[in-house]
Amino acid sequence: MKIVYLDNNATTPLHPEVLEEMLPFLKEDFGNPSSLHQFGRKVKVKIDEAREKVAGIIGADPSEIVFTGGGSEADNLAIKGVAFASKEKGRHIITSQIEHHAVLNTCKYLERNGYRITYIPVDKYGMVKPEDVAEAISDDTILITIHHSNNEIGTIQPIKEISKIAEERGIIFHTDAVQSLGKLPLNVDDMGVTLLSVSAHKLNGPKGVGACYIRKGIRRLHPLINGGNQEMKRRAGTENVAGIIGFSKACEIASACMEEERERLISLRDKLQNGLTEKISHVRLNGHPTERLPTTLNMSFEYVEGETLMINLDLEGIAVSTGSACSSGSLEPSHVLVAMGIPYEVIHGSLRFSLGRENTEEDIERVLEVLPPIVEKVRKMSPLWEE
Amino acid sequence: MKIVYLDNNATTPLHPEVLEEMLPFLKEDFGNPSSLHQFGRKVKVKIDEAREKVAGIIGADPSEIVFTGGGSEADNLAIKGVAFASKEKGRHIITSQIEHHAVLNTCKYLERNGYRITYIPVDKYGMVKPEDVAEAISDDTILITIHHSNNEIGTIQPIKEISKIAEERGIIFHTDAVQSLGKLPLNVDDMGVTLLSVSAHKLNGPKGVGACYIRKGIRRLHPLINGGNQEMKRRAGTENVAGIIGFSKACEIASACMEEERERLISLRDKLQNGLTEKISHVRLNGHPTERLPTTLNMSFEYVEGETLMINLDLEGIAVSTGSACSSGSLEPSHVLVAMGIPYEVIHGSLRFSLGRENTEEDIERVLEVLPPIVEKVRKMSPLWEE
Amino acid sequence: MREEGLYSDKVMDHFENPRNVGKIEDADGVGTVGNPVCGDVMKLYLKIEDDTIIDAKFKTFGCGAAIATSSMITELIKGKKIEEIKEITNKTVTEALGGLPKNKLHCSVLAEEAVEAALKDYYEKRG
Amino acid sequence: MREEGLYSDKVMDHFENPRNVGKIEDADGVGTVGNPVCGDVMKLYLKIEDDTIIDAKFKTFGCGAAIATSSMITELIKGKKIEEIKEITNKTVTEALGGLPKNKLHCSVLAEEAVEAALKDYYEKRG
Ligand SMILES: Cc1ncc(COP(=O)(O)O)c(C=O)c1O
Ligand SMILES: Cc1ncc(COP(=O)(O)O)c(C=O)c1O
Repeated sequence: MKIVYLDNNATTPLHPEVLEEMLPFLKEDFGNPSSLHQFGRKVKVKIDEAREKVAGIIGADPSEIVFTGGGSEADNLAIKGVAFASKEKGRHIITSQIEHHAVLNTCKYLERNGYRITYIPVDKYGMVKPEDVAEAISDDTILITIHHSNNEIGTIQPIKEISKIAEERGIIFHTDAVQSLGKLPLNVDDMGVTLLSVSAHKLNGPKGVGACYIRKGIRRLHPLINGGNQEMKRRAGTENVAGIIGFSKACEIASACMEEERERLISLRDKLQNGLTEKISHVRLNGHPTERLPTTLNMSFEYVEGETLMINLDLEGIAVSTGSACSSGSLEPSHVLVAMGIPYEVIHGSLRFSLGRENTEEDIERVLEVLPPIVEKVRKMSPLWEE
Repeated sequence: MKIVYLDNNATTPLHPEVLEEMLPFLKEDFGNPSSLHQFGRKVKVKIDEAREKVAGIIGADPSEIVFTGGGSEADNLAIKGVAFASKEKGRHIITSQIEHHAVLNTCKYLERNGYRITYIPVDKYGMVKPEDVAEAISDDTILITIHHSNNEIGTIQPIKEISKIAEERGIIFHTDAVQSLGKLPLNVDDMGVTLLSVSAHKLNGPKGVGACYIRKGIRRLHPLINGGNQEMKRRAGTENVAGIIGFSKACEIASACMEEERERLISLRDKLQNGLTEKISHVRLNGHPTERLPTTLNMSFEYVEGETLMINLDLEGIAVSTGSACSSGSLEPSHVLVAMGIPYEVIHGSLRFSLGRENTEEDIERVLEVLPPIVEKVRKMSPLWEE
Repeated sequence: MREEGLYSDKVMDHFENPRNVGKIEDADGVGTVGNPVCGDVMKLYLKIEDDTIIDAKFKTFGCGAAIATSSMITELIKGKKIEEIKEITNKTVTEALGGLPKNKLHCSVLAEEAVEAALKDYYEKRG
Repeated sequence: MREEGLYSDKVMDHFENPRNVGKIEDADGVGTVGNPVCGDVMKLYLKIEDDTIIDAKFKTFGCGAAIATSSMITELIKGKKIEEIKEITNKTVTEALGGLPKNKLHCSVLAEEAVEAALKDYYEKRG
């Protein structure tokens, strides 16, 4: 049975060239970059090169890149870093209702600890309205954090408009671009962001490494992890050398074939979307019809429940997700789909197909062959379907 | 030229079997452990097994192990976790003057943010006196954090005595055991600790992964990284799967040959110490003569400066360190040696030789052959030597 | 070695090949429990003669555990006396399935409640 | 490709083969600067004839940069007139070495100060 992996928004397979690039650092080049002898210096140079590459893909200066232990850490560094450093200035933060939990739960944590959070609603496509952000600003607003694109539905936010508002009011603006890196062209100056989070394992890089872009000249930002002088004193700890090298290679590869890959993925995604819409009745698209990640298709199959579909697909060797894979063990309806005003029973029937570089036409054809009979079978079992 | 790596306290080469164990997770088994389909489930099981192994080596329950992005993160999680959660109860923390920067700078960070820190001094061997800790306790003491063994001088602290004091007074006790894991037998119950930090790359595991032991039933502890439900909600973020698997394998290997390896390393270390003492005049041991890590030898060569010796050794293919490699770029005299009351000019002439599993008799012989003429040459150049 | 499956083999068997799916047109008792807003919905049809369940069918909207417990309970009650099936609890069903993941235990309650509801309907219809 | 060395090749050359190490017994000017508690110490010996440095030797306790700058400055001043060497600053020395790491720039100041101190001693001795 051919295995079809369509959960690339949860995580992606490591690119073989990325692994190739990492291996020397898991073997002979094992030095600690802080060491002054040859073992350390050799690795230090490579970390500096990696920083340049990662900076390059988002139009940043290398000195503005802080490597972290993942996307969640980058989000926490940005948000808590600003919140803790600015607490005498103000304690109000603006975010959206559909952020990733790494942002949302960090805001909730701060809310329990003396900060005030405004959670901006979204429209039915999962889009934040910039004017809502403008209205929410008050004198004590210290941070606006709105993600670049959504991991569940793929909707891309109007970041430029929001950053303009933030800039006018002199407020720090952070964006979680974890799902966008390597898929969409990103430039920190064009976007006008002060802080930006990314994670390697979403673009065929290794798990457990990410980065936070921190604009030069930012007012104070507290580190999350104090200690040694690594990462310009913004993230202590011996560097995950192989991870950082792998991350930079993943950025390089993604950069090189972004335009081509984007077109290819959009065409596969749309083929899947159109095919499912044709072959199965009562399906709905969740997310924006056009302003959407090339990789992401979230659809609801009414009258049936998503996990049942997911398991049936899994038995056929097709991996997809229901709700957000990142909130493990959680059975609650996705907060993203709830915020979009989708009825609960429709949310329960949602599946996310997320594509990546290894997916082919055949993968899509296989889903289009396998899923319709599954939906039919499960609907026959559903007490809602007959009524 | 044979390369001799004697900087294993800075970092260690990855054990080939550890890499072997990691590779499947850098290739086909790339799933996100939170995913419910087969890719995720396969990896989830392995993470659970890894947690059991790491728990096993310190006598903990798997549910008490939280994987982190390294030793520094584990230290920050333990210390800030307690400090933030207990701030209404008290804001006094006791630590020692010779902690690793991951502890020391975290305490200093808290000190700048409304906490009161007592830095306990050490004796000339770098040993904390338990009675000093007892005396420092006040009504608002919420945490005692004293490391298990020192990375620069190898001195092993009287942890049991200190934990007894902490327990009697009902105070949370954390120990940074980063340098001890895999080298000394550790049991969290014997030691009586509430929290304990470890890091994989110090025992031939990968960089960028560590763990924090958090005793069951501990009063509230704030996570450092909020977000998804991973790690029992104590450390959000997609797991560094390959890193965690590698860490557990490193623990397994270290456990299996600990006693044997300890004896072997002590004999090598003592051979080096005795040889240098015999062949070079005006040398001093820094650290405790017996209560010391099997891996660690820190010596001062009077009238000369350490970096000069280090570079000369490096040119001969021998890697050692001066001061702590973890505080990169820092030129200040080691805070550890300063706290031990060693005169500054003697500190400047200190070298740390730290041994690991790849070192052999020949390595030691090479140092004993190469270093004496280097010291002689550099002393001839020194204006202090002639006087 | 730890279990790698999301559900036990028994659960997966009932999930993949659910027993007694469908509708009984002239059912003597019908029970519908749960609601699609909160999650699972189960509809249970019973055919009863001489205080004995001579047939049972179900339709379920829900996750794997909900479907497997629905299937299992129809198997457990078929051929049994009403008195007997009153003893059947969600624990009985869970055990018969060889256990459920902790976060899925609540699904088995649905099956127990469906039996109660269908019997209530049966008594009401009989007057 | 970035530089992998701790120091430039020029610095390493002067570090490995320092020029003019030693002592001049009948020096006309001797300058000692720095102190071992804070870090580097440099002792510079000058032999001066007709306002010209005809010989220079040094001893230095310090890091690689301190040793290399000591070596380089003796090379730079030898054969020069006193007037000329007054122009020599730590920048001259650093440049002659092809640069120093940023956190080592302070070491080159030591060399400049040693020349000043040795000349001061020379003037004092001459009365
Ligand atoms: C005693 C001690 N604590 C903490 C650390 C920090 O660990 P890591 O480098 O994994 O962050 C180190 C070494 O770097 C150490 O030696
Ligand atoms: C939008 C978004 N932000 C943050 C994260 C967290 O990244 P990581 O898993 O690397 O911690 C993810 C994915 O998990 C994500 O999709």
